[in-house]
Amino acid sequence: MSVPTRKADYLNVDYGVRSWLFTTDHKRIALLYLIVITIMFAIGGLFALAIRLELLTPAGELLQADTYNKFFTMHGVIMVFFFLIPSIPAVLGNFLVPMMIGARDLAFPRLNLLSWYVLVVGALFALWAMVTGGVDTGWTFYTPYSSTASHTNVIPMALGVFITGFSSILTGLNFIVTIHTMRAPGLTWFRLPLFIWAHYATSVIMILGTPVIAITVALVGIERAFRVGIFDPALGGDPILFQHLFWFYSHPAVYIMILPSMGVISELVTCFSRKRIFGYTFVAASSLLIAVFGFLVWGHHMFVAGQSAYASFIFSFLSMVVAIPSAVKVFNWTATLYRGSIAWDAPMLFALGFIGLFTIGGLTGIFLATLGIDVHVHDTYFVVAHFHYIMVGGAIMAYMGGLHFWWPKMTGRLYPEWIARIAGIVIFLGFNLTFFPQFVLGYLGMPRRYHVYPDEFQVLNVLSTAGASILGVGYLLPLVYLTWSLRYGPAAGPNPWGATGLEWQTPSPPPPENFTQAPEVRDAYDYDTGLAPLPEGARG
Amino acid sequence: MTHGVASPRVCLTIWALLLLFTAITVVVAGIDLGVMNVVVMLAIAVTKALLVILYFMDVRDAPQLTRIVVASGFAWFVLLVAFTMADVLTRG
Amino acid sequence: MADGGARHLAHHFEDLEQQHQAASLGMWVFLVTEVMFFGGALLTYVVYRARYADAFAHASHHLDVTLGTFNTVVLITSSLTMALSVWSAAADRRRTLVGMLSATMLLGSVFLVVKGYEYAHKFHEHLVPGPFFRYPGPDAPEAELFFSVYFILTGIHALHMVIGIGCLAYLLLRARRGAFTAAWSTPVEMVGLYWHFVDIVWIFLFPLLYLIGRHA
Amino acid sequence: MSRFALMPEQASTVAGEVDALFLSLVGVTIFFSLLIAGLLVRFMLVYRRRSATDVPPRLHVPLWLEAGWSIVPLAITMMAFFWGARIYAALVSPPADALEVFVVGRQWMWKMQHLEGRREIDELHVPVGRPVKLTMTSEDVIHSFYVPAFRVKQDAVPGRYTTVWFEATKPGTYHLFCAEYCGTLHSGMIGRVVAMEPAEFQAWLSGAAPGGTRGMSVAALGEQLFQAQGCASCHKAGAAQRGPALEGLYGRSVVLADGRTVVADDAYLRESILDSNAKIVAGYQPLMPTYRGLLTEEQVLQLITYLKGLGTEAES
Ligand code: HEA
Ligand code: HEA
Ligand code: HEC
Ligand code: CUA
Ligand SMILES: [Cu+2]
Repeated sequence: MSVPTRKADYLNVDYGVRSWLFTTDHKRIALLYLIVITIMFAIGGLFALAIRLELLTPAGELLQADTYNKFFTMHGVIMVFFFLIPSIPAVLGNFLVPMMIGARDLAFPRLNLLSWYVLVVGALFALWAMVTGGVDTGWTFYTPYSSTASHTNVIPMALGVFITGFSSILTGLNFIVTIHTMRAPGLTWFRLPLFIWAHYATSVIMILGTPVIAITVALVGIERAFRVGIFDPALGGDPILFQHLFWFYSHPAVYIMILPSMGVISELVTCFSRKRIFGYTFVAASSLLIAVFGFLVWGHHMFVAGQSAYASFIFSFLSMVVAIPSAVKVFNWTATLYRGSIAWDAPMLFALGFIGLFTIGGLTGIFLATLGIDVHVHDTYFVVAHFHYIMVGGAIMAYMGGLHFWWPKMTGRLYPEWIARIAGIVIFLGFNLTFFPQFVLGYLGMPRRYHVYPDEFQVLNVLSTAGASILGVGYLLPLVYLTWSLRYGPAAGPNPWGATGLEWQTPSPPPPENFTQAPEVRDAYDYDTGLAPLPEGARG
Repeated sequence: MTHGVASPRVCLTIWALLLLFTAITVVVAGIDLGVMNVVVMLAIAVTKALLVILYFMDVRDAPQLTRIVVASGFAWFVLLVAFTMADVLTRG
Repeated sequence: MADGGARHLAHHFEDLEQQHQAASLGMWVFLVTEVMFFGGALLTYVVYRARYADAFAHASHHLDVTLGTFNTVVLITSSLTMALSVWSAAADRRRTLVGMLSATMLLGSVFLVVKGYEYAHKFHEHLVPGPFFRYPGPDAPEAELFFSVYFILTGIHALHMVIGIGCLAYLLLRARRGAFTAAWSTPVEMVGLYWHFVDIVWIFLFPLLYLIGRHA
Repeated sequence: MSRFALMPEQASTVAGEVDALFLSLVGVTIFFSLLIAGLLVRFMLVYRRRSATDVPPRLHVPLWLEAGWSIVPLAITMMAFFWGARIYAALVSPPADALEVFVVGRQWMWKMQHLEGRREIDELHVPVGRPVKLTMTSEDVIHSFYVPAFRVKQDAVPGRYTTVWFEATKPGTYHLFCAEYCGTLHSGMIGRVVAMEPAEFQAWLSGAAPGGTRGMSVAALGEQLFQAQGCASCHKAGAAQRGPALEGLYGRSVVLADGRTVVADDAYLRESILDSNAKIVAGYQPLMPTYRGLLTEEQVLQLITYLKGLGTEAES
């Protein structure tokens, strides 16, 4: 190695493929996840580009109808189940949860490794389903289309989703047990970083929700494989029952995707403004409220599905209520900046992008939860725009921010700051150009999952495609310069941002046991005590 | 480490109770009580489940946290059923 | 026992007490996921039962209540022997432990054999849903739904039993070598929790599937 | 219908109110987005880090502030809820005098059947100024009937009936889309809704229909079926009558063998025909064969229309 005097850390303590594939070190497992997830994101992104290219013209010249249908299905399945759901929890959460609470590892290290393998096996099933012909049901697998009508590889794909579900369950279980039983002495609940609260809330959803999607896709698989009727209307079965089961998980799942991002944002905003978070208790409690109330609103995906009007009223009402804790978070983050000492580093730019785009995405969620409006915009591009604002503009933005923020900790290297800022700005602009036109398209009435569309929608679609190509470039940049930094980046030092979290009290990259000496436990955001000074030469 | 493990005597008593309840539920099932059949059957099943949870699974002197975990499991199942039935039973 | 179980302490825990707490909480959380897993399948039962009460009642007549009751007794008894296993381990009675674990496995296997027999019978009667389903009474389609639900619920329950028996076999092997002591018997406790859970599932399935139509 | 626009055309009675609600929420969104973005940018500039040794103050968190920014959004969403719910309540309750049309979706076409007999495919003619109620089902998978200009959408679900209604306000031709993904040609399952002046519509309605069903009303088709399928053999008064008389059935409550009472609506009639043993009328044997698989969805609708007609005849 080029640096022979380097102290033993988790990266150089052992070499060779075996030492990675059989590791039980949560930090190494986090990197294993990072690799898989990046690959899945690239695949999902390539599908997205194909979708956007196809929609450049109204007549659908590029792809066959069937191919298009398979593409958006696989885009959705991969992005949701194999990228976004595992992204922050499995990479950043895995790396940071034990460190932030001053523990040496997660409670069940071997289970942790197992859940990575489970994800890989699930992903392999999905890829197998893809290369042997693909699946065309939409990521929602609605019956009876998925159970009887589709002629594609629904069963392997359902199996992939089923298996991956257990990865998520095991991760959630591990987090819950770790957070309950392994906090360092003196680290009481209300001194925990909000990242931990967010991951705790996420884990609760994973535990209570994921088993239901597992059994649901299993039922579809069984119905298809053995030709038994479960949701089959020909036997008096109820296709809408499938939708209930599906959304019972899949609505809470959107909070699996956003809560960890919110945890990341709380860390970034405090660190780069050197402020205690504004309203700690409110931000912490809102995570739990979102997790619990998030389970009571699933029917808002079914307002025109033939669900009873009575149920629609209840679900609409509760959807409004569940938006409030999110609003509370946004306001508290904003207030945190007030009278801070704000640095414009790249992670902070990503965080600001998150707050803005999440606000728009979330508020358009209110449109959708409003009954009279959803009847019109359901299954149109308005919905597509809504969820990309939250998932791409929000969740991925936070994931990027978190990755940049903890990259020095994970790798021991700094990345080139200026390119990172430019990447952030390119992503922000490309994103808005891609998805803002889709709100207009949706209200004009362009249905989603359409491979050909009426001419009058073309202008907006062209804008959207143009934006997507900028966005694609934006995502390629970090891929390049982060990889570059692994070898050429300057050494980071233990605490390049002057952050207060326990993870910053240990060298970067951390030693295998995380801490060489017991970390000094204090309140999560003690920025106003001068205990975590900015390092020598930090940008002022 | 003593985690209140149920003694053989307690175990046998609970076992006998469980068998008794099984007998009752089979007998009651043969009598027509209208809707009450379902109610009685479920009440008995819940009682039996509670006996198993409290004694065989030693929740009676488990930490508070364990109780919360157990309760939330069942609560969430009830929630799933309740909200779905709110639709199914009110469809026109 | 000489080491008070210390050799079982994993590197990342402070002490055995913390490790045991973690294992126990982990198991309970896992059981919650199991509740929701069965819960999803049970929801199909609830919805269709509410909608096709008569058809379900009639269809349930095709299940054998005697065998069902027998199996219930078997499973409850296996829970008893499981609870006694946990007690034996905690009381350092190795021979009793081995005996009780064997008994639990045996009872579990009896349950599965009886279940298998019932399945075979349904197969002969063409009551397995799918292309070969033949149903003598009215409401054949709804009855088919009943049998779909029946096979799925009892099927995943049986699968859990098989996994449970596998775990018991592993415990048995280790128990014979004296692996479990009063100081450390966490695996026995954990498998015990799992086994009791599977029993509880059956406590609900039995009346819901076998008994609903008895009085009609 | 092919100009570039930012808002869709308004061509139904609800469209205006939906748009008003929508634009109000757009206003809310703009307000909060600008508020948040404005504050963020302002703080970024004003409190930009000047020196590495800045120690920002520790702020007190006033409860009124936390309460305020919870309650204001809650109030706004509650208003959105009630307003939206009001529109929805109207959308799910068709007026009694609505003109009825049957719609059957299948991969990948819409089949419309007017009561007077005209049938159309992927096209629906409706009068302006009169509520139109569609009773819908599907022969295969779920489809969704969507007319953006009317701001209405409803899934057509196999195995049951769903309804949607609207009242067109402007003559014209509007997009009809299938909005629920239904397979290969989902995006080809589109058509037109043609709204006409009432007189024009009447003329169109009585015009020649394509196919062999010229001039024959749905009820008449149903009557034909009622004879052809042998329903009459059991349900017509006489010595051989084994089933209940069906005159005046529609809308009445029926006592079932298990003691329950149900109202004979569309869903009940459908079930009685397709799944005749699901609900047995008190005092009768479960003799009636099930017609599941023997009748198409359209034929079931024809029979039901015929049975409904029997109701009025018996009273007169
Ligand atoms: C991470 C993912 C994510 C998140 C967090 C959300 C959050 C929300 N979603 Fe979204 N949603 C999706 C992902 C997500 N959604 C996806 C993928 C779909 C489509 C699935 C498919 O069909 O394929 C979807 C679809 C969807 C629908 C169904 C639309 C349809 O198909 O017809 C609805 C309807 O109610 C809805 C509502 C909401 C609401 C109310 C929130 C709320 O939680 C948002 C709360 C946030 C805010 C409100 C912003 C912050 C607030 C302020 C700054 C203050 C001001 C606030 C007020 C005045 C209220 N969503
Ligand atoms: C996390 C979730 C996620 C993410 C990140 C994205 C990202 C994107 N999505 Fe996705 N989308 C969904 C979730 C997501 N989507 C879901 C759930 C659906 C619904 C599916 C359904 O209807 O069933 C959907 C549907 C959907 C549609 C609607 C299709 C339709 O209804 O007909 C469209 C159309 O524009 C679209 C576009 C995009 C674009 C342009 C991006 C861009 O942000 C993508 C940008 C990324 C890249 C361009 C990749 C960059 C390249 C690299 C990192 C590496 C390059 C590779 C090599 C070096 C080999 N998406
Ligand atoms: C073999 C005799 C027979 C034939 C043929 C028959 N039915 Fe019936 N029908 C019955 C009997 C008996 C009942 C009452 C028991 C029940 O509810 O199933 C009944 C009940 C009904 C009911 C419910 C009546 C109520 O009062 O609630 C309707 C509607 C009906 N039939 C319509 C039809 C139609 C339409 C057809 C032809 C497609 C048809 N029947 C053919 C015997 C028959
Ligand atoms: Cu029919 Cu989409
Ligand atoms: Cu949702």
